[in-house]
Amino acid sequence: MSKNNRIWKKISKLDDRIILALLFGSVIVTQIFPVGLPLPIMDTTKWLYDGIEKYASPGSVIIIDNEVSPGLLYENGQGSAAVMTHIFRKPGIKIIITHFTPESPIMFSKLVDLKWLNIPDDKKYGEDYILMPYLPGIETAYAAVAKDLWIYEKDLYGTPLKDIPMMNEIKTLADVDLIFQTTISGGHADAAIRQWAQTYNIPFGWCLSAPMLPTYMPYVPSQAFGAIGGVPGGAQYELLIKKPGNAVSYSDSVSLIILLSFLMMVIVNISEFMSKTGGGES
Amino acid sequence: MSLIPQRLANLTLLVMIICIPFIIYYLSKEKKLFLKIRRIAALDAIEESIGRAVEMGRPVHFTTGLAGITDVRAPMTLAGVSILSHVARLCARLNTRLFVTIGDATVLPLTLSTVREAYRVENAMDQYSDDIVFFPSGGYRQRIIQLLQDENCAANIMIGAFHGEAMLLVDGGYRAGAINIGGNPRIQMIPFFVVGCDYTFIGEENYAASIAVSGEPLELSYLGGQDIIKGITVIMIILGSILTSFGITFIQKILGS
Amino acid sequence: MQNLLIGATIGHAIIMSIKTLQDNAIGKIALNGRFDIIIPLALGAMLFSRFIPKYNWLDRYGVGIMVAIGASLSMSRMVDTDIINQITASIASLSYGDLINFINAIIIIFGTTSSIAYFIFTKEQKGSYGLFTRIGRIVMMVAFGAVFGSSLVGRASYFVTTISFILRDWLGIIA
Amino acid sequence: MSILMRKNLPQALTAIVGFILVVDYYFKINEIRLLSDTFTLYGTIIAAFALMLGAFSVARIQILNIIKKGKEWYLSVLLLGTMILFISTGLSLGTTSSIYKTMYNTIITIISTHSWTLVGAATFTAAIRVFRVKSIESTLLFLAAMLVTFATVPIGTWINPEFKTIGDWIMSIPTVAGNRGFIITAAIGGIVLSFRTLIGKEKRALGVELTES
Repeated sequence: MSKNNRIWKKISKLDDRIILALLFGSVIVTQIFPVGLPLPIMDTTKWLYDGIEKYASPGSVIIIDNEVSPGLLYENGQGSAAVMTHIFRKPGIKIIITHFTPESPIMFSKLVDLKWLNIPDDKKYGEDYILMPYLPGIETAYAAVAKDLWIYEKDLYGTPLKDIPMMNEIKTLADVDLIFQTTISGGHADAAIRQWAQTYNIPFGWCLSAPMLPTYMPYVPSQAFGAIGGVPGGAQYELLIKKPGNAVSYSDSVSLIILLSFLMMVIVNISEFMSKTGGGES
Repeated sequence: MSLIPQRLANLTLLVMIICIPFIIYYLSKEKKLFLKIRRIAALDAIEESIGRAVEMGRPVHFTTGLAGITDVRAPMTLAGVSILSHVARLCARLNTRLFVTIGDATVLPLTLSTVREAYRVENAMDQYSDDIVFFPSGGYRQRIIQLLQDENCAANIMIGAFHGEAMLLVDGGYRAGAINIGGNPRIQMIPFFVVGCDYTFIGEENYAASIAVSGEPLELSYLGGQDIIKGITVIMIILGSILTSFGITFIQKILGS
Repeated sequence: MQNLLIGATIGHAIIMSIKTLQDNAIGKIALNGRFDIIIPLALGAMLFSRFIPKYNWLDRYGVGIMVAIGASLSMSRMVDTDIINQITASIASLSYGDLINFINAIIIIFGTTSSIAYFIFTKEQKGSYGLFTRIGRIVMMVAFGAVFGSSLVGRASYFVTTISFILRDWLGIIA
Repeated sequence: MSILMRKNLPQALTAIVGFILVVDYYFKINEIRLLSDTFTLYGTIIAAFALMLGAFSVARIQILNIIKKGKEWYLSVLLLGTMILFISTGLSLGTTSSIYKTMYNTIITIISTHSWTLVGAATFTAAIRVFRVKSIESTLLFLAAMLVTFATVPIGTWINPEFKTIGDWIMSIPTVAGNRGFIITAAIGGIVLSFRTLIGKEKRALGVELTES
C-alpha cells in the first residue's frame, strides 16, 4: 500500500489519548476564557416550565419524586435542582418530596448543600414542604403511596405524620395537583407514569437523563406535559428561571467538545474510506 | 360490582393480548396454522461471521451481557443464552474455538450446561472443556477487551442486557478486527450497538431470534399472538387517522378517550 | 476503591431496609394495631430460607407475592400508558392544517405503524410489505440518531461538569 | 416436602394475588379494593426484606471468600469493614445525622461520580472512533444525531438558528414515531410476559425461579 494510504490508516485508527487530550484542552480553555454563547432552549424544556407555571397555583399540592442518585449527580442533579427551585418559589403551595431510591434522601440534602437548590426562607418544613423516607419495591411502592399517602408512618426525620400540620388534608394521590419526577432509572419513570400520572391522571413533569429524553418523547406532551434531559436541559431551565447557575457556564465547553467530536468522526470516516480505496496516490 | 367505564377498552385489549396466543397455540397444534419466523438479518450474520472465523482459523467470542437471571433483566439474558446454544452448536460443528463470558455469576450453571449440551449434540465433546465459559468477576469490561485482543477473535457476539459499557465492548471487538454482532432490548443502548456493530438485533428481535433457534411451539405461538395484536394496533392507527380526517372519531371513542 | 463503594452501598441498603421495617411495619403494628402486618414480616423472613438448602423452597411464597404484585400492577396500567394512549396519540387528522401539519401527520402515522410492523416476526418481509417495514427501520434509525446525539451531549456535558468541578472546587484554578 | 407445598401452593398464591390486583383496576368492588390495598402494603414490606437479602448475599460471598482465604481476601475485609461502619453509624446516629451524610458523600458520592465519569469519557472516545457510516441507515442516524446535538448546544444555533427548529422537529416527530413503535411492541411483549409469570408458565421471568431448580 502507498505511503498516503498508511497515513490514512493511521488517522482512521485514532488514538484514545489524542481524543481525550483534545477534549481536556478544549474544556480547560473554554473554562478559562468563556465566550458565553447564547444557549438555545428546546421546546420540551419550555413546555415543562409553562406546565409548572400553570399547575403550581396557590393552594395546590405538589409531589416532587426525587430519585437523584450519587453516580449521576452531575447528570440530572442541576436540572432537578433548577425545577425544584422553580417549584419552591411558588407561593401558597404544599410540597411532598418522596424517595424510592435508597440514595436519594441524602442526595436531596446534597443538592441543598451544593447551593444548587435554594429553599426560600418563607417555606417552613412541616408547614409548606415535607420529606418522606425511602420506600422499597419500585412499582409496588409507587402504587402503595398512590393508594394511601399515609402509608408512611413517619417523615424522613422520624416525626409521626399526624404531628405534621400540612398532612391533615392530604390523604391519597387524588388530593395532588401536580407531580414532578426526577430520575435516571427507566423503572422509576415507567412506574411513576403508570401508577401515578395515568391511574389518577395528574399533570406530570419529568427531569430525565440525556439519553433517556428521546426515548420518553412518546409520552410528551400527551401524558407528561414536559421533560428535560441531563445537563443541557438543566442549563436551559436555569436560563428560564433566571437562576445564574452552574450548568449555564458549561455550554461553551460542551459546544466545543461536540464540534470537535463530530469533526473527528467525519475525519475518521473519510480516512477509513481513503485507506480502503487506496486513494490519494499522486 | 361495577366496571369502571373508561377502562372497558383497556380490559378488552388485555383479554385479547392474553387469550389470542393460546388460540394460536391450539391452531398450530392442530396443524390448522403454520407459523414461521421471518428472516432476521443479524441471525444469518451470526452464521456468516462464524464461517469467516473458521476460514481465518480465529476463535469466536460470545457474551451474555451484564445481567443475571435474578432480576427484571432476566428475559434479555435468557434470550442471549438460547442464542448461545445456537452459536455453540455451530462452533462445535465447524470445529472452531469459542469463548463465552458472562457478567453475572447466576448465569454460570445455565451457560455451562447449555454449551456442554450443544457440544454433546454435535458429538464434539473432544473439543469441549469447562473453561470455554468463564466469569470475569470484577472488571468484566477490561477482561473481555483483553480477551478479544489476546485471542484475536474473528467474531464478537454480544447478546443480553448491556449498560454504559456496551460501546467499549464494541470498540474492543473493532480493534481486534472482529465482526461485531450486538443485541440489546434496552433502547438507550441500541444506538451504540447500531453505530458500532456490523449487525444488530433491534429490540424484540432478540427474543424472536432466540425462539427461532430454539423453535419451541409454545413460544412461537406466543410470538404469533403478539404479532396479531401488533397488526390490530397498526390497523387501528391507520383507520383511525383516515376516519378522523373525515371528522369521525369512532376509534378514539371505542378507545375511551 | 470499588470494594469501598460496594461495601458502603450495601451497608446503606441494609440501613434503609431496617428503617423502613421499623417505621412502616413495626410502627404500624405499634401505633395502629395492624397485627396482620405480621404476615408480610413472616413472608419476608422466609426469603432468607434460600441460604438453608433443606428449606430453600420457603422463599417462593414471599417472592411469589412480590412478583404477583409487580407483574399485575404493571401489566394492567401498561395497556393504558403504552398501548391505548400511544395509539390515540398517533391518530392524526390529515384534512385540516397547512402542508407542514400534513407532512408531520403522515410521518407520525406511517412512522409509527411501519416501525410496529417491523416487529411483526411471523410474516416474511417481502414486496410492498417489505418496503413498509423498511420505512419503519429507517424511521427507527432517525429515532436512534436522536438518542445517540442526546447521549453524546449528555456524556460531553457530564464530562465537562465533572472536570470543571475538579478545576473549580478542588484545585480552585478557575474563580 | 411435598410438591404441593414446594411448588403448587406458591404458584397458586401468585396467581390469586395477581388476579385480585388486576380485577381491582377494572372493577369497583370494595372487598377487592381492601384486599389489593393490603397486598400492596405487604408488598412494600416484603420488598424491604428483599433489599436486605440482596445486600446479605453480597456480604455472604465476601465472608466465604475471607474464610477460604480466596483471592484478594483483604479486599473483602475492606468491603465488610466499610459495610459494618455504615451500618453501625446509621443505626446509632441515624441516616439524617451530619456524620453519616459526610461519610456517605465522601465515600459513595465521590467514588461513584468519578467511576461514572471515567466510563462516560471512555464511551465518548469509543463512540467517536467506532462510528462508521456504512449504509443509508447509519448515514441517517449520523445526520439525525448531528442535527439534534446542534439544536441543543449553543454553537449550533450560533452557526445557524434554523438548527434549533430542525432539532425540535426531529425530537417531536420522527423520534416520537420511531420510539412509539418500540414502546407499543415492547409493552405487548411485557404484558404477555407478566401474564405468563402470574400463571407460572414463565420459568425465570422477573428474575425468580418459581419452579423446581
